[in-house]
Amino acid sequence: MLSTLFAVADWVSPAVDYHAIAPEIIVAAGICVVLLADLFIADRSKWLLSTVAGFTLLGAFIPVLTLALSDEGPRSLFDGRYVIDDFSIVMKGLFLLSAYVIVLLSTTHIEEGDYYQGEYWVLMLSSILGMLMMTSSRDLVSIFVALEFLSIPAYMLAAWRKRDAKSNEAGVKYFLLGVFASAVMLYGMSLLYGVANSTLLSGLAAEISGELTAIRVLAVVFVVVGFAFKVSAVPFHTWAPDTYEGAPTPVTAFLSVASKAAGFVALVTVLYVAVPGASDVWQPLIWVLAALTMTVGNVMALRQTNIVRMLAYSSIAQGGFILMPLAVAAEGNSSAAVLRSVVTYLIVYAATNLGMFGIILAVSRKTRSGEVASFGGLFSYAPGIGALATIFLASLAGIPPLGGWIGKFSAFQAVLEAGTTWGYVLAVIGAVNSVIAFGYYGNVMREMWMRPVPNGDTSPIATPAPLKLALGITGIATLALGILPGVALHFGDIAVFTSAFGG
Amino acid sequence: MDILRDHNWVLSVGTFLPLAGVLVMLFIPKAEEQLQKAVALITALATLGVGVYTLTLFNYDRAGEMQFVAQTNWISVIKSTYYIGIDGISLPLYILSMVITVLVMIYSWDHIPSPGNPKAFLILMLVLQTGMAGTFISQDLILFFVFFELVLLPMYFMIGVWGGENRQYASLKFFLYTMFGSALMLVAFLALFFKTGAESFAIPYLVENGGAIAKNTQVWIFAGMFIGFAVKVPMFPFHTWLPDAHTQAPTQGSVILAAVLLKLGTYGFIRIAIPMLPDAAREWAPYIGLLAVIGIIYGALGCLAQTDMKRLIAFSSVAHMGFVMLGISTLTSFGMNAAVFGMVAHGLITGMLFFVAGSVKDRYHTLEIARLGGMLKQVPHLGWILGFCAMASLGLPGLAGFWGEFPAILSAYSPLSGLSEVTFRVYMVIAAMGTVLAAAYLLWLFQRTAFGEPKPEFGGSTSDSHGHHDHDDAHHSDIHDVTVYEWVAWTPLLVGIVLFGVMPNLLFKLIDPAVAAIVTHIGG
Amino acid sequence: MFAEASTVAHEALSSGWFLEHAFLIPIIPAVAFALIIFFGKKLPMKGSELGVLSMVASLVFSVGAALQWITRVNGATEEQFIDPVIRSWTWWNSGGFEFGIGQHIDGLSLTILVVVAFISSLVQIYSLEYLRGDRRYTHFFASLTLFSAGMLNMVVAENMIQLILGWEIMGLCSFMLIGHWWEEGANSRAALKAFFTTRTGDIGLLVGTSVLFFSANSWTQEHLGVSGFSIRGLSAWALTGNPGHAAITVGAVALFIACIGKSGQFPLHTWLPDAMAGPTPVSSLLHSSTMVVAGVFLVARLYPVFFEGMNIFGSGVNLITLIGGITIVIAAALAFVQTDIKKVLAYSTVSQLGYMMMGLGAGAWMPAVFHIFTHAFFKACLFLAAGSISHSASHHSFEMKKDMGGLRKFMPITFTTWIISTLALCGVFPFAGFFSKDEIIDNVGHNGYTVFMVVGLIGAFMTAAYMTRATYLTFFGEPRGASAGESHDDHGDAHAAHDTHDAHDSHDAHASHGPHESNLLITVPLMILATLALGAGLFNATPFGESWERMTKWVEPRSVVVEDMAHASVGETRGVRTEDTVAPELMMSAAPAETAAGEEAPVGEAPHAAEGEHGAHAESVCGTSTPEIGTCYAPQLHHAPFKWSKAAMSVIIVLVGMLLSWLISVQMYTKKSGFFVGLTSRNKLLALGYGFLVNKYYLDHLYEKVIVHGIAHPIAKAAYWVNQNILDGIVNGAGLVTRRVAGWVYRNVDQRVVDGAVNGSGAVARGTGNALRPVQSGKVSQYGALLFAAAAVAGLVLIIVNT
Amino acid sequence: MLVNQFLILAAVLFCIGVYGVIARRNAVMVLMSIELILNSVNINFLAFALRNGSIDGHVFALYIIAVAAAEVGVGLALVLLVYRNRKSIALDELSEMKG
Repeated sequence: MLSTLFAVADWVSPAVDYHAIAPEIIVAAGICVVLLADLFIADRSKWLLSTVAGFTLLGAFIPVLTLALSDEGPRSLFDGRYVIDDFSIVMKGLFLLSAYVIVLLSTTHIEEGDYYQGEYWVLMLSSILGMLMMTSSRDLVSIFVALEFLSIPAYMLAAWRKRDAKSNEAGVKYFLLGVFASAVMLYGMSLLYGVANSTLLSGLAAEISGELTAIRVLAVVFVVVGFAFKVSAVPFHTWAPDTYEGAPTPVTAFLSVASKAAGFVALVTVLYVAVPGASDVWQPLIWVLAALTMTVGNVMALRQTNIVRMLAYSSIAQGGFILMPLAVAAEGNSSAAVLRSVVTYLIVYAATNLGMFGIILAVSRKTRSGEVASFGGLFSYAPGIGALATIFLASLAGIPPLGGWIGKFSAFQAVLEAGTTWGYVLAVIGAVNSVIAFGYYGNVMREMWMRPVPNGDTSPIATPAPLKLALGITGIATLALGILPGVALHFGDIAVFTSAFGG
Repeated sequence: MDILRDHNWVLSVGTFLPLAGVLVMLFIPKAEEQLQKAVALITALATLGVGVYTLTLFNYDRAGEMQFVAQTNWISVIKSTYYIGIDGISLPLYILSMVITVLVMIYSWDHIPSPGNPKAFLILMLVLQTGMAGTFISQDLILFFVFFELVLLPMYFMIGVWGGENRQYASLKFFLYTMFGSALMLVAFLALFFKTGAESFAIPYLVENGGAIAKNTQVWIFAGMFIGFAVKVPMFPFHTWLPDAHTQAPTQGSVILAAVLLKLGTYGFIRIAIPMLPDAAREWAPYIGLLAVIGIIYGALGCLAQTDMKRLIAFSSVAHMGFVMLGISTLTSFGMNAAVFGMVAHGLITGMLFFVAGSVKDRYHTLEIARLGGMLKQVPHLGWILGFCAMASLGLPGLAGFWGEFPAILSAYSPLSGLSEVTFRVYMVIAAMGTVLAAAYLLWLFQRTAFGEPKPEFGGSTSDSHGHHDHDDAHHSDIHDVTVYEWVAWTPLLVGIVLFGVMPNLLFKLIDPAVAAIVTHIGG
Repeated sequence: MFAEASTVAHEALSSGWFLEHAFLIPIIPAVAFALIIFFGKKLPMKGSELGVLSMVASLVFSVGAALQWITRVNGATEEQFIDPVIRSWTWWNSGGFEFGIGQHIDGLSLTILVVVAFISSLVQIYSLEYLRGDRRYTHFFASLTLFSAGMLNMVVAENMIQLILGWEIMGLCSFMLIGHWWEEGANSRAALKAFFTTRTGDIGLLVGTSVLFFSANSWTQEHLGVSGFSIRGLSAWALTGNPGHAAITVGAVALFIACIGKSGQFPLHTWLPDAMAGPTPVSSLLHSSTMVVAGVFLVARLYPVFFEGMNIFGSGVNLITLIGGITIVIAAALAFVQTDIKKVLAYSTVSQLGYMMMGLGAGAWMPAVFHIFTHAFFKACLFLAAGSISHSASHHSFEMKKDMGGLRKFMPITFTTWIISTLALCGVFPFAGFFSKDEIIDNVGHNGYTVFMVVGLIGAFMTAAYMTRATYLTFFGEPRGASAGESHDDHGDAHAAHDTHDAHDSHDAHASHGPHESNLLITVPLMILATLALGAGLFNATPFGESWERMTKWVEPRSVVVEDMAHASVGETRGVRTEDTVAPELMMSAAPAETAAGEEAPVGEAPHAAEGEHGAHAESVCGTSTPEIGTCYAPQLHHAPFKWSKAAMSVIIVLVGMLLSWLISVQMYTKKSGFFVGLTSRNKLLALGYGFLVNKYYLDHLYEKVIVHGIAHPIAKAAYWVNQNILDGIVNGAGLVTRRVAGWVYRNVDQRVVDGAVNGSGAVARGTGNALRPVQSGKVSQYGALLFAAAAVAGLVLIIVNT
Repeated sequence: MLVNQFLILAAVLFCIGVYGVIARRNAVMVLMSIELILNSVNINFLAFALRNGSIDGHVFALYIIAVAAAEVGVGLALVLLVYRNRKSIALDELSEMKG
């Protein structure tokens, strides 16, 4: 006990590479600016805040670029607890850009809603900050903190529409289950720490391997469960549909893309860096999760009439596809391909799904309804949006030459590269699911192309500029990633951990 | 410079030119319908022009080798390249797809199906053209897959938006079927890729090294490809999407579907599945043959049971593709030649039949065989064209259909050594019976629709037509003989049917060396 | 040694331009067809002139070729094999197989060529008048021309593919021509039936061709350098003795099935009478003299294949003779009960085709071919005469009982020609039919097919009888119905069809002045044909000694066959003509042949010795290596020596048949009406005569009732019933059943099972969705429970698994 | 030392907490149960830190306590929100969205 006190006594602050954490710093600064500005500027000019938020994110993107271009190799801070390597850089870029698109999606929505804007942007940015930290965390503690940092604002965002019962419900469910899940995860972490006597992931990797005692198994399972909740893998998905439906649409977009991605980042980090040795535990677990997630997500989505809820299930199913390769991550030399496919899929999925939410926002501005039926005859009076929507849906369904297919392709490729029987079985399950998926995506297309306009109102849709911009970005990205899949795959390829068994 | 790599730009241009047209059309307002049509038609013609130029450049003495080969990086991460080339098998189909598109465009000039919107319709058609052409020239599995899938959405919308009463069901069914097939196909492709050492997706490479895979593995991989292609062909029992799709699709859709899309499947068998997995092919051949002959008889029976003209023609496709698959299943170059010829012939003939069906629908507003009749009296040219196509389709010697059908039967007598001769000879006899059934349903169709007196409801020359006179006028107005656009659109097909019937060597000269090159990999 | 012998025997065979360019013969009408289709309507005579001209042209070509062939034959030595004039070009090749197209011209093909071109020309000329004003005049001539093109192409065909080509085109044209008046459901149905029935037979053609091709190809390529499709190759291969007996038998049987269909042999003959729905010229061309002999031609063409495959000299019965025999009798019996004159002729055609088949089956090759030749003339003549009657006398009705009778006064030319042709058909001495039919019967018996000789005689008897009946009904007695100028409202389909489509002016013209002779366009062809019906027999008049047997000399392929002296005697008794002439070389080559025979002759093939040796010799020389030019392309045939006794017997039988039939007919048809006349006009005046008439009538009545109705009719009627209800029922039923089955399969298998499975899977997916609904209850606590339960279960399972 | 007893205590607390989360219908009680779990985790960390003789456990525990405070803050805010809108904090009634 005394020794620890002495240890405290001669404590010197570690050298900090500010370039490395510049993105986080910029976002943090942005948070403060928005927070303060919100106090002083008048209500009619609150729109400035969204601009500030947007520029904050773009600003944070600059150091990401410089980091990417600097040939200094991976930068490790706080004796390896916080690492900026290629993986984290790529993911940071992804988070910042998708966050920027989400800001574009939110702007008009938030301005027109009668809620406080300042807080919205603050919470949004905080959550982003958490994600940025998540990409670099290589220590149980920092992972935990980052996770909570990105979650707690999200809880509040989900309940954003204070007077809307649905929104409350969404928030409460998300919160309670989220906290419960992270509690379970923490218990697992405590066990990990107990057996490995370290919170440093690389330190764990050294210990957690070889023969597996019950306690280690339990620890790994609980940790994985915690992240499985974040990525809403079946059977830990139950919160997702309700929350997505209840939360404001931009927030849903945020949750379904950014926060899910963050969950995967954490999961991948832990699996690759911390517990590669326990693959006998987590590979079967993830195999089951992936199969369940794809299947349940699809069949549930088939019978949804609310498009947001349908997309919720669809994003669950997509999560299953992202999980799929992880089920064979430790087989042979497939780990690199698996990591690549996860990152690739996340990139493609972010572009496509955000685009689809943009469509929903645009359409609901006119129809004021979240029902699939409200898309009836869309193509006849808004061909532009109809065509874009078709592109996004087709991409989600994984039809070449649209972005989605390369995601699915690389997932299949990674699974098959392992060459195990279970891998093939999972691939076939995935193939069948990709067909089922078209059932509901095609249903929306059918509404848009082949069904009459519900109430005969064929007035064109007025799309505000930010929304147009968002749709433009996502649409082009979706097409480009599909026709030149090399791009996404390239980022997937370079995004590797340092000092992990995949790297 | 290497003759095989000279002018290797023509293929890329011929494939992607339609997309340029699409871009132009995107900026033309929806209202300018004539302009839209003009641009689309010009694009199609230009594409065909490139195709014809390709024909002139093609070196027919080396039809067995890939020509105009172009290879550049595409997805280097997964070792897939943009690798295209064309040989004696691809060339006819490649050109066929271009011709059909042009003809369909011409036909569309005054036959835009409801609910109109030629802009979207023609754009989809051009995209479709790119997909079809691309599939036939890709020399890289991933590229092939992308083009193979590219045709799905346009066709889905073509059926679903411009189709008949039951179009939504039909289109979704078509889509899910094909997607199911191609999903498993993709898995099979990847498995093949890894089993050959994850070196390359290039088809020639895989053809070289696929044979080394252990037999059991091959059989499984083949299974995946089989489903993918068999759905597209379609083979029994994966055929049920076809009648619905054909029946509901607009005329143009049916024509393209029958003329080209069905060929993607058989082409896949010849180009990919069989040469890459020879052992598996030998294992599967008897079963493929079995399904093929079942398809022949079954399709014919299906036809006999139909009351709807278009649906009947659709089922006849099942039977005809059965002959093609029978030829393929023999794994002999003789059989495969027959198969490829059959593909082209079926494309011309059945495409033409669908054109006729569409025009009948325009005039009589029904395809109920029972309600039609006496077409030879009311619309003699149309009637005779129908008769001509029926004759061609039932395999009358001297017309294109025969050279796909008879050699296929012939080839079944002596399959590749190692395959059970008895089995295949039984197939041969069954297939021969199929030809009789073909005669049965086609002539039955012809007799019921073209012979006899026109029905009173369509102003037939019977007295009781006064009963519903207004009804008559409603129909009278539309019932006219073949129009100029139709003549222009049809003549090439009719000429082709006769030409290839009289001079089959025009095609066989092309196909033979290419097929021979493939068969060498099966040890045939 | 044999080789040198034969080379010695060869001079260079003369050839000529027509022979070399015989392949043009089918091309001419084919081109004409295209021209008619595209420009016919614009031409002064609506395209018919093109048709006629093209046919005449091909006739000229054929005759020219024939003449040059004759010179070729005359230029050759007695026993030299006359090499056919074969030319072949590659048409297409695939998978290493080459498919040629070309010509194979020899006596047989030239015979048929001349006949076809000749008959076609006449029929087309005849049609100019007969179909004047028809609304599809042009189409008619187009189809007619294309048909001839198909037939000619089949005849000149160098290989099976080309032959099939012609064969199928004929089928198509028969469809179009029979269904020419397709406004009538009955006609188009008949057309369909004809096409299906023949097409069903064609399965055999496809299968047979394939079998033979793959069995023969390697051998023919090696020894003759031709593909396994080429007729020459197949013939040579068949005689080698190498072919596995199974292959060649299967091939022969399969091909013969096709012939059954095409040549209307039992049991596929039912389409032929129905096909009479077509215009009369069509019947006369397709269904008497050309198309239906296609089957017979095929057998004759590939004779070696059938010879070996059916083991013709090896037994007393084989499939061909059997079918042929049955057909003769059945068809003849059916002809008895027809009232439609064309149907009588149709059935008679069937039965005559039976003769040809039987002849070929029994090895009487030459007589059979000769019968094709003669039969074409008189049968065409008969049909055209019938047409002339309906055209000018009976107002387009073919009902003998209702609308004819006593026409001999009105149309002398038609009558005369009819009588001549009838006598020819019955085979009365000087007429053409005698020389061919009698030869067939004679040789059939001679080759050991005794039973079938008897069948042939019975057939001859019946033929005579029904022809007499028909003649009587048509030309004798009093005019009835239409011929009597009655106004007639109900007629057969044919009539209705005519009414709607023939030129009405001409039609009414006849109506005004009753029956009369037809005009020249019709009578001239009749007279020409009648002349030939009278004289054609002289081309091969066996009875008058060898010098008269021109056909035999010109047409029959001579296979130089090795005979030994020991066998010569046998040959003597069996009347082998060739032996004395061939003797010199034979002596040289006898020994090796014998040894060879010892080794190679399969024993099982030859039931009785002499034939066995024949077979053995054929094999011993051929097949072992490349066959010498001029040998081994035809089996060795031999001829029955002509015996007046036999001939007389058959002629007597025929005459008896005629006489009986005549009496019966008189009693049945005329006296009855005479009685009625007497009853009405002179009832009170001649009581005695009246009573006598009455008694007479009773006698007649008795006679008719007992004999005719008691014996003849029941049998014939029964046969007819069986025919209509069973055979025809099967043929028609087949179609119906297929459609039923099709319907069932479609409804139950396709829509329920296969499609059901597909749609079902969709339902399953949705169902699962519903089943999972409770999971998504919306209750936080349950979500929590699920979350933790899942985690715990996972933990436990993995612990158990891993530790 | 008493490490194992601590661990057992923590496990017991964990189970009680889980039971509370699942069984309780009152939002506040559920919050409390979650706190219970978090505290069991803290005990774990401390116990292990004791056994391993390293400081990380304590640090982690401190973080957890801090974060837990924040969570409770947010949680109570949300519960208040719900209460304001529906005058009840029974979680079972909070099932408007389902299926």
